[in-house]
Amino acid sequence: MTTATAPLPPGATLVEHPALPGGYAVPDFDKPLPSREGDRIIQFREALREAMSEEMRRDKRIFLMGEEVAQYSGAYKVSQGMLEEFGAKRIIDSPISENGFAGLAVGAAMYGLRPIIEFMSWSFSLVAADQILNNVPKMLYMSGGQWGCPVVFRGNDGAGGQLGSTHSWCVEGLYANVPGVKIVIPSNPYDAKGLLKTAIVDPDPVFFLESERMLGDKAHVPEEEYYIPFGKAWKPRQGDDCTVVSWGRPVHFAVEAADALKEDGINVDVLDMRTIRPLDMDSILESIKRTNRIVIVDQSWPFASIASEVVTQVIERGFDWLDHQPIRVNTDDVPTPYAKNLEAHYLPNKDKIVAAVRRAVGR
Amino acid sequence: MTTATAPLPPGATLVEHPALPGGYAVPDFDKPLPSREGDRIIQFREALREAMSEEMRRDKRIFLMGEEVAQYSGAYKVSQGMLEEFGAKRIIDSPISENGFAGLAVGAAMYGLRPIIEFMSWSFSLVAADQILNNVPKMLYMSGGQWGCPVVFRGNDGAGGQLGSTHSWCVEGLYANVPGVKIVIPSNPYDAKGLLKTAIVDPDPVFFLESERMLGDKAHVPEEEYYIPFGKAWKPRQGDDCTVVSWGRPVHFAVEAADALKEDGINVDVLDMRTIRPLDMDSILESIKRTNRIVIVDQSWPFASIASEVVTQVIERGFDWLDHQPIRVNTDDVPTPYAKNLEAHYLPNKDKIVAAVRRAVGR
Amino acid sequence: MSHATAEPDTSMTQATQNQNQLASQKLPGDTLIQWLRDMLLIREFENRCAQAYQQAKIGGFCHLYTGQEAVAVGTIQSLNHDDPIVTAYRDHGHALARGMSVEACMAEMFGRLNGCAKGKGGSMHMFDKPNWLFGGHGIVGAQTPLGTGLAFAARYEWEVLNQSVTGGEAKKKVSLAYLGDGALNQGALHECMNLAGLWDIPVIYVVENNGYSMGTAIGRGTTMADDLTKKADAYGIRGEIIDGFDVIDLYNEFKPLVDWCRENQKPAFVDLKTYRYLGHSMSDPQKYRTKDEVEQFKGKDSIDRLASRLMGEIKGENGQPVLSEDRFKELQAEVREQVKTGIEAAEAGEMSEVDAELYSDVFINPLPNMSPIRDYTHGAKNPLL
Amino acid sequence: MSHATAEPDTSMTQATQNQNQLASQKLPGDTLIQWLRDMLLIREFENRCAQAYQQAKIGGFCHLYTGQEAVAVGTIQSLNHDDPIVTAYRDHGHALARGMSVEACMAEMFGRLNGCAKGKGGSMHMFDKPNWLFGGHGIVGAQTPLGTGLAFAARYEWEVLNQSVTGGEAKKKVSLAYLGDGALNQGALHECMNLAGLWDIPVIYVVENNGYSMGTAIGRGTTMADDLTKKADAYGIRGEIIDGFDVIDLYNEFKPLVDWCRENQKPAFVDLKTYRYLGHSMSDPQKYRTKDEVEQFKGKDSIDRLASRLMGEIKGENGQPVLSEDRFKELQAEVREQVKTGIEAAEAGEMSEVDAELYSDVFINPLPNMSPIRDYTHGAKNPLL
Ligand SMILES: Cc1ncc(C[n+]2csc(CCOP(=O)(O)OP(=O)(O)O)c2C)c(N)n1
Ligand SMILES: Cc1ncc(C[n+]2csc(CCOP(=O)(O)OP(=O)(O)O)c2C)c(N)n1
Ligand SMILES: [Mg+2]
Ligand SMILES: [Mg+2]
Repeated sequence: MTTATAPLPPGATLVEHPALPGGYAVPDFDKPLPSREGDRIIQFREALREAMSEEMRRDKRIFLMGEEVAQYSGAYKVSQGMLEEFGAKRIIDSPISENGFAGLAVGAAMYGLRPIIEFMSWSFSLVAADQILNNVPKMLYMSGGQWGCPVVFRGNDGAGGQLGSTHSWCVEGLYANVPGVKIVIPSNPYDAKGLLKTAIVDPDPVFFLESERMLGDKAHVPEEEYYIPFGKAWKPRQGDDCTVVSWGRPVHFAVEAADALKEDGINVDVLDMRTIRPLDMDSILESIKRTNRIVIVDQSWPFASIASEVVTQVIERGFDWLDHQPIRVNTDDVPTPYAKNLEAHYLPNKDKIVAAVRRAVGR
Repeated sequence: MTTATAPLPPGATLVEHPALPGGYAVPDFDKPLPSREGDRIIQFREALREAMSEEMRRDKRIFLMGEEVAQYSGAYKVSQGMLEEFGAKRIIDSPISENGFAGLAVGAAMYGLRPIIEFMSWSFSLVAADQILNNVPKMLYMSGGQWGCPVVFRGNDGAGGQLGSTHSWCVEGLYANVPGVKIVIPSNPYDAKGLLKTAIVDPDPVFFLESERMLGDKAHVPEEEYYIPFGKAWKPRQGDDCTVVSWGRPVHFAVEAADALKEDGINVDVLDMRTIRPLDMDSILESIKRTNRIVIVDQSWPFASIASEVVTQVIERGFDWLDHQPIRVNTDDVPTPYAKNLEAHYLPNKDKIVAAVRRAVGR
Repeated sequence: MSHATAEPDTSMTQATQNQNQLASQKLPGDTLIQWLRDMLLIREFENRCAQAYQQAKIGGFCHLYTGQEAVAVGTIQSLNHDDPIVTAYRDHGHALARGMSVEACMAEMFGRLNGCAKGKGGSMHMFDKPNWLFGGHGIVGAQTPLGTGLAFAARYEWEVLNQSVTGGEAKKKVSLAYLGDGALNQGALHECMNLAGLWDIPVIYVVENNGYSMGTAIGRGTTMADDLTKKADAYGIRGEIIDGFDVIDLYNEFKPLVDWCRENQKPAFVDLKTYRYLGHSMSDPQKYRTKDEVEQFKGKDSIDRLASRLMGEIKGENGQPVLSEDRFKELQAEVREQVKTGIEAAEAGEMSEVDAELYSDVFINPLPNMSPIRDYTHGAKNPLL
Repeated sequence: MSHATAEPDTSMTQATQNQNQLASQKLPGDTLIQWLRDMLLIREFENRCAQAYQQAKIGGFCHLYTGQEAVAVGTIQSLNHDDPIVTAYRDHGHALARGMSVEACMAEMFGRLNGCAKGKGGSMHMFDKPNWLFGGHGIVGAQTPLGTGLAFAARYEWEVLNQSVTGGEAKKKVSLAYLGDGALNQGALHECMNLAGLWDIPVIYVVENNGYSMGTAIGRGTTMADDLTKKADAYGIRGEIIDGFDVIDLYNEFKPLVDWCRENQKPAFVDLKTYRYLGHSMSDPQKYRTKDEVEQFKGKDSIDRLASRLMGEIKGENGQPVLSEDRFKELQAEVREQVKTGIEAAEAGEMSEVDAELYSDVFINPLPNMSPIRDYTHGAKNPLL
């Protein structure tokens, strides 16, 4: 059961690596992606399910493990029906032991399987921090290239609705500091499917961050299989007055802001980064060369956040093109409050982005 | 046994807060600090020990708990002799259960005690991440102001000598993102004592990051009691050509660099931040108003690091004073290698700082 | 469901073996009636919670206690008022049993300033300092080290401080750390149970074993589900299995255990059999169990059971049952009224003002330059303090 | 030291009860001599490590295995070569017993490219893919979930894949997860032991119980130290106490257990009594134990014991002891020579080139824009692959 024996994704090529007997599949990323337009409208959660199911049909080494993923069909119904299709040996209900089953996945991945681990919420990954930050990103390095750790960890990240301080983590603000993992944060069903399929076939560990608030979002998702490359931003809006960079759920607020600003003749380039590591600085630099202004929208806390990193890389690589200092829009710098009005103010939103862009363009 | 009944530090005032029956002590920070010059030369580890012992003599609510802190006198001999003075009920050897005893400290602090928790290394705090990142920083907020969490967590942080990937964490790169804790990173014995004493009497949780590589460092530490305020940088070197900002161990490399550059007529302002949260931006801004250039030296990974944050805040608050973009010097963006030559290249050092300053000043 | 068939008798405590000295026999009838009232209060409160949640007056996760009332009431009544307790997110019952007002509890879920946590915590975070409730907590198992620390501190008071932390007299205490059966499999519990066994920390780990962790029947997630005392044996901790469907029997088992832990300053572990009638949280199709099973357990309803005992076998001086039909009806009416007025008071509370509250309660001692966004402040005083 | 007094006999396995079918009796004398040689090799290797460390040729933490040789050799000899194992940071013995060359092991500590991890791991990170050693690991307890995952995957091979992950034939395997006695108190172990018991994962948790966690005697940190099988009972896992001072006795207890776990595809837990002669790591004053205690245990030295049994009671066809005085001396000389030449080869290895190695082995599939500093690369091929 090597990738060689498991059929390759259509058009993919097999790449050898000493750490992976049988090699790994690299999809054909030169092939243009299918249209985002169409009438095959499904939910974000269904897009995730399709991505996992398609890959699991192809490769029996893949299994899904997590709390309530099987009999309960997933706390958020992402894995609905997968137990019936793949059986209890591949869709596995685990006890509430995140550190234990995350570590189990590391061992299983080293042995040669391809685990997908669902954290009911990334907030609960803190009890597994040692496994996912010490073993997962460093195994290849510590073993001098003998073993990688091809596990996809996925689940809800960021504020749900009034879930309070312990259940609203944006772990990317912490975990992105650590070299050795790829971090994906999709904003819509189309991307979610294409990026999760890429994550599953990728031979390196991937942290895949979803949002409870978007699982019900609907959009066209093509019938055909497609893989979206990591590190290539998507541009839902075009404009030459200001660049707005975001990822995950706040992309929607950025788009709302762009549409509102357009009415006042302010044209905004909205970049959905899709992945944080890799971070598509090429697209950001290309954009600010035109706009000379940038606003970064990040739904995690500000201090030493990904927004800080984007500001820093823009300064390092695009200082001379800037007519105004980069502006970041983060959540407020407090534990996530429960009260509806406090939480609403705490999170990034359209108005905050509009105000930031206006500051940047000076009107 | 309220702070009111435990004698206050000399000159301190008692401040009431509903969450702390008996209130808490605020040292007299207006009082000028004693001289750094003198011949009472002791090690960094002794300075830490004196700070803990002085406060423990005053306040019986304080206890020290951690692995090997008692009978073994501390894995790094920081607590040597404390078992003999304070007894086994206050200097407590714990099993290897960081999450357990960190959480125990949270409960004990809520109840009204003042725990000091030693992590043999902050690298091992990852197994306790949930307790120290969910409960510690958020208890006051989640309880609507009913209970704070006055615990000092302290231990070695950063690369020791060839300790490898799992034992060389700079946790500040992750933890600083989380609101609700104060983070202290001393660079020398004098500051270590004065800052640790302030940390122990402070009513909020404090992460106190030491370095195995500095525990043997020697310097004059005054006999008298003194408390160093949080959020006030110290300036070991003065100059108007470039600002170099650092904290903890790399401050020494910054000073070496400054001395080397002086010989070429490049005068550097070296700022030892002492605390990361709070971050003394006032001193940084005052300095760059004169130097118009800044280099940030941070011994953690670059991506979304404290260096990124300093760059960002400098851009947000000092953009117009800059003649060159801020330059950051971090460790290399890889898991910490074991091999001596690789680790040496991985860490910040004098040469990297000299090169960065030269880039900034253009000569 | 395996856990329901376990035999409480196998591990009876002294007290119950010598029937002549049942702890409950010392209690006046009015006390037992008060317990019934507490249980009715919790039941009514949770019913109104469900309504309020449907009306979207409550947000986030909301875990109701319906069915488990006897556990909170019976265990808390076995304590002194100043014995500290801590629990998980299914915490309304503990809050009310400990004496929190309906207003403070409901206002918290309404996200208002008159809530016990000023609306910053929500349903999962009921904190009540005057009543020694150190919180509901949202991370499964994470409250168990806290409960261990509370008992550690209480022991430290009389052993080291020789007075209480607030200057009063120190006494021997016990703490209760409640957890669900699903929390048994978190490393945090393992670590603190070893500490408790090692250092004789007077904490009682109360497993509210309602047989399910969300949709996972205990046997599907937890080894030795049929004899959880094995989990206690691993740390040399006294373990008991107690039936939680009859609050008087529960008390007769639990109270002597509390006294034993207090007296000997030792930890204990209790597998407390109970059952939740409603879904895990407000959104739960409950496909994992049959209606029959739920009905079966409702047949053992702890409120009905206590009411019938008080209206039957349990007699007062006058030889009459201590509780009359009419008094029972009155109680139900009182409780309905109490909850109704409490909710009205909750709704009358103010929403917090963003500028005053968002950045308050982050630090007791806020300092400049803590945040790139703005300074932290002090907000409104907590209504319970 | 409490643990030394524990009675191995209390939990003997089938095999040892029926003396007529001791596993070791099937073994040819040469095999036992090979074991002796392996133990001598580890002993000699660690002595040279200590020297090299003094000479600062080795950096970081270095934990020597001296005294525990019988454990690695006896347990690993009970396995098939393709049974996966994982251990903690005291890992030189396991690496050598599994067949890693002296050069690869020592070169790793010298931080050279010919090291098993290309010098990136160091003493605590001995990885050997061809020999199914999935690493030494530095975080206490963190390797135990990995060992559980290795066994999970091996079971998955024959249950789900119906072939091995590399395309070969699938077979029933067991994995060994070694841990120290101090690791018993980490939550990670609790969580994975429950998983193993719940899902019948064929992993054996081998506690190398040398009585100390750094300076902490087991009884000061771990509850039920006198009967650790209670820790296994908590998860319904078979638990054994095995004496680790005589490698043949150890094998006679351990091999049948391995066979049982393999056959029934079930987990087990072993309290394997052993002792470390040297300090915890290279810097340890050892105030926590007496010289006498150390001498006592040296009196039970597993190498002396095996040597004397092979030169005495254990006879070959010819009725003579299988090992002669002279052959023994030869063995010692051979081993000294092997270590000497291995170290020379290690020292002859190249230091890695910073530009080629610092940013390699971070990703199998490096992508642009992963880091603000520079791109990741592929470096030298691992010498073991
Ligand atoms: C560490 C962690 N993992 C997962 C969750 C999500 N979660 C919340 S409650 C729950 C089930 C807990 O069941 P149990 O402990 O039996 O308590 P009960 O709900 O039955 O009262 C889960 C999985 C969490 N809050 N924390
Ligand atoms: C989580 C964690 N905490 C602390 C340490 C530091 N540490 C390394 S070894 C050790 C003692 C372990 O003793 P034991 O498990 O008995 O193994 P032994 O050294 O006796 O082989 C400690 C505390 C660590 N590496 N990881
Ligand atoms: Mg339950
Ligand atoms: Mg040990």
